[in-house]
Amino acid sequence: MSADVLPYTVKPHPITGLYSGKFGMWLFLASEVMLFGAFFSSYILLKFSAPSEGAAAWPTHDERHLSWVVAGANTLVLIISSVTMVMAWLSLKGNNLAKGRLFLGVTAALASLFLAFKIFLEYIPHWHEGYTTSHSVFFGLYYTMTGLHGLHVIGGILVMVYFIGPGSKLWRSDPEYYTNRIECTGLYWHFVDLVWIVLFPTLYLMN
Amino acid sequence: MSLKAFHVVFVIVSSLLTAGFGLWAIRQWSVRGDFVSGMVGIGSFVGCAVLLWYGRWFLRKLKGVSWL
Amino acid sequence: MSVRRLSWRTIVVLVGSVGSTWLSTSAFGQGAGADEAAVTIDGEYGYGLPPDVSVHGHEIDRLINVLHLFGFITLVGWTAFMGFCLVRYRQRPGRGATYKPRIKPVHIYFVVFIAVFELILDIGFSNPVLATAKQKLPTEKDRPIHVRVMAEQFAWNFRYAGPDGRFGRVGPQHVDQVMNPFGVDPDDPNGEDDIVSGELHAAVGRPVLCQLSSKDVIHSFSIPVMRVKQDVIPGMRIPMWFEAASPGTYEIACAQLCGNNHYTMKALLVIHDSEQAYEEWLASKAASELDDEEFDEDEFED
Amino acid sequence: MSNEADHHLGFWRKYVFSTDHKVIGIQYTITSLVFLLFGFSLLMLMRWQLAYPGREIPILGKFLSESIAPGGVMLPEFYNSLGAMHGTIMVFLGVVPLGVGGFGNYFMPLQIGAPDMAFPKLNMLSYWVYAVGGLIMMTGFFVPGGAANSGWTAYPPLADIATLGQTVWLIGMVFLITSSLFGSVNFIVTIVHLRARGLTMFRLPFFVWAQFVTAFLLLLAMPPLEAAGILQLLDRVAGTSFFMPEGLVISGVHQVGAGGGSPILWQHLFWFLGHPEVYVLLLPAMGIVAEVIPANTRKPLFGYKSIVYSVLFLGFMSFIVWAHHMFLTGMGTTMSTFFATTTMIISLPSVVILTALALSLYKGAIRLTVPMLFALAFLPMLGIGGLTGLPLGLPASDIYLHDTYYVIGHFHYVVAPGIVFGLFAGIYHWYPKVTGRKMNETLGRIHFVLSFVFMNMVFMPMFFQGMAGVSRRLYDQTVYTHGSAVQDLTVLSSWGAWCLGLAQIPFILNFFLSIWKGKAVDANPWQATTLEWAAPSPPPHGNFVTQPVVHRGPYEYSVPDRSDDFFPQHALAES
Repeated sequence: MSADVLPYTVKPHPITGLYSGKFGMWLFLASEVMLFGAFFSSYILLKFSAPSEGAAAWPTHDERHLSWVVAGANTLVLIISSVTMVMAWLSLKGNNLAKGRLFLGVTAALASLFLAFKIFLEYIPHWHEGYTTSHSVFFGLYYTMTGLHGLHVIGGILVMVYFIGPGSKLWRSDPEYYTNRIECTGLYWHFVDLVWIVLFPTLYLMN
Repeated sequence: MSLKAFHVVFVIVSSLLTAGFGLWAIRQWSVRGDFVSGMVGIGSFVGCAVLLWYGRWFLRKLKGVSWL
Repeated sequence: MSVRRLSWRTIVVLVGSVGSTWLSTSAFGQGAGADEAAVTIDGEYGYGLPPDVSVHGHEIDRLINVLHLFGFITLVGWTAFMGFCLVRYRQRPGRGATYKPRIKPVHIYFVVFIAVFELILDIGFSNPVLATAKQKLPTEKDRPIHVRVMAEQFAWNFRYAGPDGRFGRVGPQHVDQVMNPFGVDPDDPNGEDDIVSGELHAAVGRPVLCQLSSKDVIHSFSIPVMRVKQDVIPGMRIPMWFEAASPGTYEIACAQLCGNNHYTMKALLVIHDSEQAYEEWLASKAASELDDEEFDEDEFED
Repeated sequence: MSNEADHHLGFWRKYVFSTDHKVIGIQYTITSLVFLLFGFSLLMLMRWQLAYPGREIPILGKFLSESIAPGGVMLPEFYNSLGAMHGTIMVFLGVVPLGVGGFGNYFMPLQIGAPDMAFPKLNMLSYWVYAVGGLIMMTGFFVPGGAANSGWTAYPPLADIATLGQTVWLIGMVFLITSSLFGSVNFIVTIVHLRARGLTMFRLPFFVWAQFVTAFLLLLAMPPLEAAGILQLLDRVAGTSFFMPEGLVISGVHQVGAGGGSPILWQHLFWFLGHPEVYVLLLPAMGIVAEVIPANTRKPLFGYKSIVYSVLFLGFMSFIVWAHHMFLTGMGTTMSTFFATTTMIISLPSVVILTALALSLYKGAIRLTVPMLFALAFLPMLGIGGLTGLPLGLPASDIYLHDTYYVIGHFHYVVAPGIVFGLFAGIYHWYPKVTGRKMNETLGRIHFVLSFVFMNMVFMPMFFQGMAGVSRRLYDQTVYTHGSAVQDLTVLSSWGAWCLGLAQIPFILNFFLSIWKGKAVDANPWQATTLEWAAPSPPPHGNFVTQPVVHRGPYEYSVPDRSDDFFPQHALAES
């Protein structure tokens, strides 16, 4: 059964007011909330069960040697990328594919910039300074949580590149369907950015 | 909830973050007195203002789009 | 109608199966049997609960018995109702089902009854027992026997404070599997007279207060005859207590999968009939440890 | 309608990488049945060691490699692998994929009158991720050190320091979790969006409700396990110490790693999934039983609405009972009491559902067909499982019974004679819909009677063993005096298990032979009312010849003043 025969792939369902893709994306994001929620809960539990002194003690803000300036810049990059993501969707809604693809491209570029900052200005220098995954529980969690977030960013980039390239063929046959897909991508991307907005103060700022 | 609604939530959370980050950086500056902290703090407050202004613009522009 | 005849036979089998399961128990004799143990374990062991030699264990036994009585009655009532329906309301020609029979709200009473019953059990029975078992640790007034228990793959180690009544400091860096399983700090004077044993000794009339810790993985300290069990978690020190009511030699088991030889992780619990006998054992143990040390020094001199 | 398009699909697209929910459902069913059989074989092997410790395994012993069973006698590490893999395979590769992936995929869209799942490609992906995850898990048997051997609960630090098989297990788990995530999103959207016209939520068959709640449980409970799995994987491969505290001395070697982790954290994350997982196993089977019973008593299900509200309440409550698996981890009495109370509360909706199912028999016209026999057996068996959960849910009696054979008996009564019987009922009930032929009645009855007797013979002795104080997961219980006193029960249980294995032969024969030899039947052989019987057997691509419109509730049997004793949901009222 191909998707075009199924109802509500494009048009919203009268009760939920959502088309199936958007509904599915929200459910997926709910499970993502649980996934990241589990990591944050682990962070809290491990932090409060850590001994107050000794090698296993939780590092204070100064002992972490994380660059909050770079991370702050990265936060700015992600906030801007969310804005461009919405602009891409708006352009498509205004029936302008070229502009939509351009904004999608900008979003993907910003996401890549985020990753580049993360890898070259944070991960690699840190690792060489000896703050590896086995350094402490804090750094283990730091790499795990930011790494998982990074994987989500990579996933987002791949999806965007797909919709700029081969995925955009859908526009010719069904522009509304294509716009809907971009909206779903936008929902995902906003979620990824929100995760970072929570991660940033937790890992970089709070003591 | 459409992308419009989620974007509004996002802008609100972002402006809260920038405001909080600004306060944090200013406090850091008051303790250490370093130039970077102070500048980042001011920049962050400016960012917060920009976000709020942008949010208002966004709401006006998307009056016709559904929240669902 | 072959369907009907077969169904009748099925009912008979249904009812009979529980009985036949029970009957077949006697068809198979004793299994491989226990290996000849060097120590005789006291008490009669069989299909029911093992002997209870503790002061507080009967409370747990009573709770278990009440629950099983309740469960048994419920199950019998339930099965009887089902059996009645299966026989009485089988499909027969000329008689159909009643579309929506008016049933008195017995199921509501049933659910309410269960709720109340469970609440009584939880608050009235379980909580006081739990509080005694886990929270009301014996105080110095009760003159408890203090024991440090260290679990490791696949052995239990017990440590008594010795004549000075103080335990020495421990640290993982001091651990020597044979000579110093606890990792007692050799520089700490409190630890010099600590007595380390592979068996847990105690006396009737004195509560035993154990502090459980583990060297490696999670174990579970279980003494079935005392009705106590407590997980031993690395990185934590968890207190657990019991008081023996009668003397004898019993078994301590590990109840949490802790590796390949989990099943061999057994220790003996020896309950002396008097405090004096216990003190004697303690003294002899202390003397033998001293002997060991002297023997070692002799070796060094050679 | 799309039959022509159907013909254009090649073999691969039609049978292997199909996006048709029915083909995917069959793929899930076959795969999970194979895994169930395999997991059961592992158990039969284990039972030999338990019954006759230290004796050579007959026949098979000669074929096992020297590294796991020298001289045909299995080593403890092999025994532990078998235990861990039996649990994992049965739960994650057998019962859940059968109940949700198999039955849910095939019959949920049919019962709501949908042409397919909402996301057909995602559905296909879900199956293939599951299959790959299963294969990865199987490769564990071939890595050095054997498959995972730290129990299916994989408690660290033991699992952190276990052999390579544990890493393979974790990677497999991540795949399985991802698969169930895709599936659950698909199920929820399908149930909410693709219902036929007139099919309101309170006209849904209970099976669909059960799948709906199950999907929510999978969606929200699986991610914490995924997080836990990732953390444990990193502990094993990246040198972190999330679950390892400071100062461990493993095999006499002082670990000088960072430490600072908490072994309890794993248990919280694991059981946060673990308890909802019980309902993920149970609800599809309960849904099947709720379909089979009205169809064979010829009267409406008793208290449909109260059952539906109960299942919703059950789903919600299952998220706040997890720590009753952890009463002995040294948690405070306040915490214990809280979780004991929630555990008592969660037993109530189950009581409501079971009571309603039993009361459905009252004043019916009961047909003892094979699916009905299995459904009937489900009720008391689940009852035993539930009642024996009570002593385990109260922290005081749990002190004694925790981690004994009593626990094994308890949850196996829920899963094996309970849930598996429910699933068997589903197979016999819906087989005519999938193949257009009925399964053989006589073979089915033989299968039922033997399974029923031997199931009880396997699991009933475990309660007595547990009461005698025998710990679970013991390679040889005769080392303990209280263990050797009840060794004959172990022998009895083992013989029960082997006979239970033999008792599945009639089923396997029946399953395959009936595809060709079974009695050909029309679209509605049981004269049932729900929508799947409105479609032809087997349903074509796109399911329904004409889109059904629903006029009434799901269980309208023996409606007064009608000639037929059933009134299908889609049938127009007689004027």
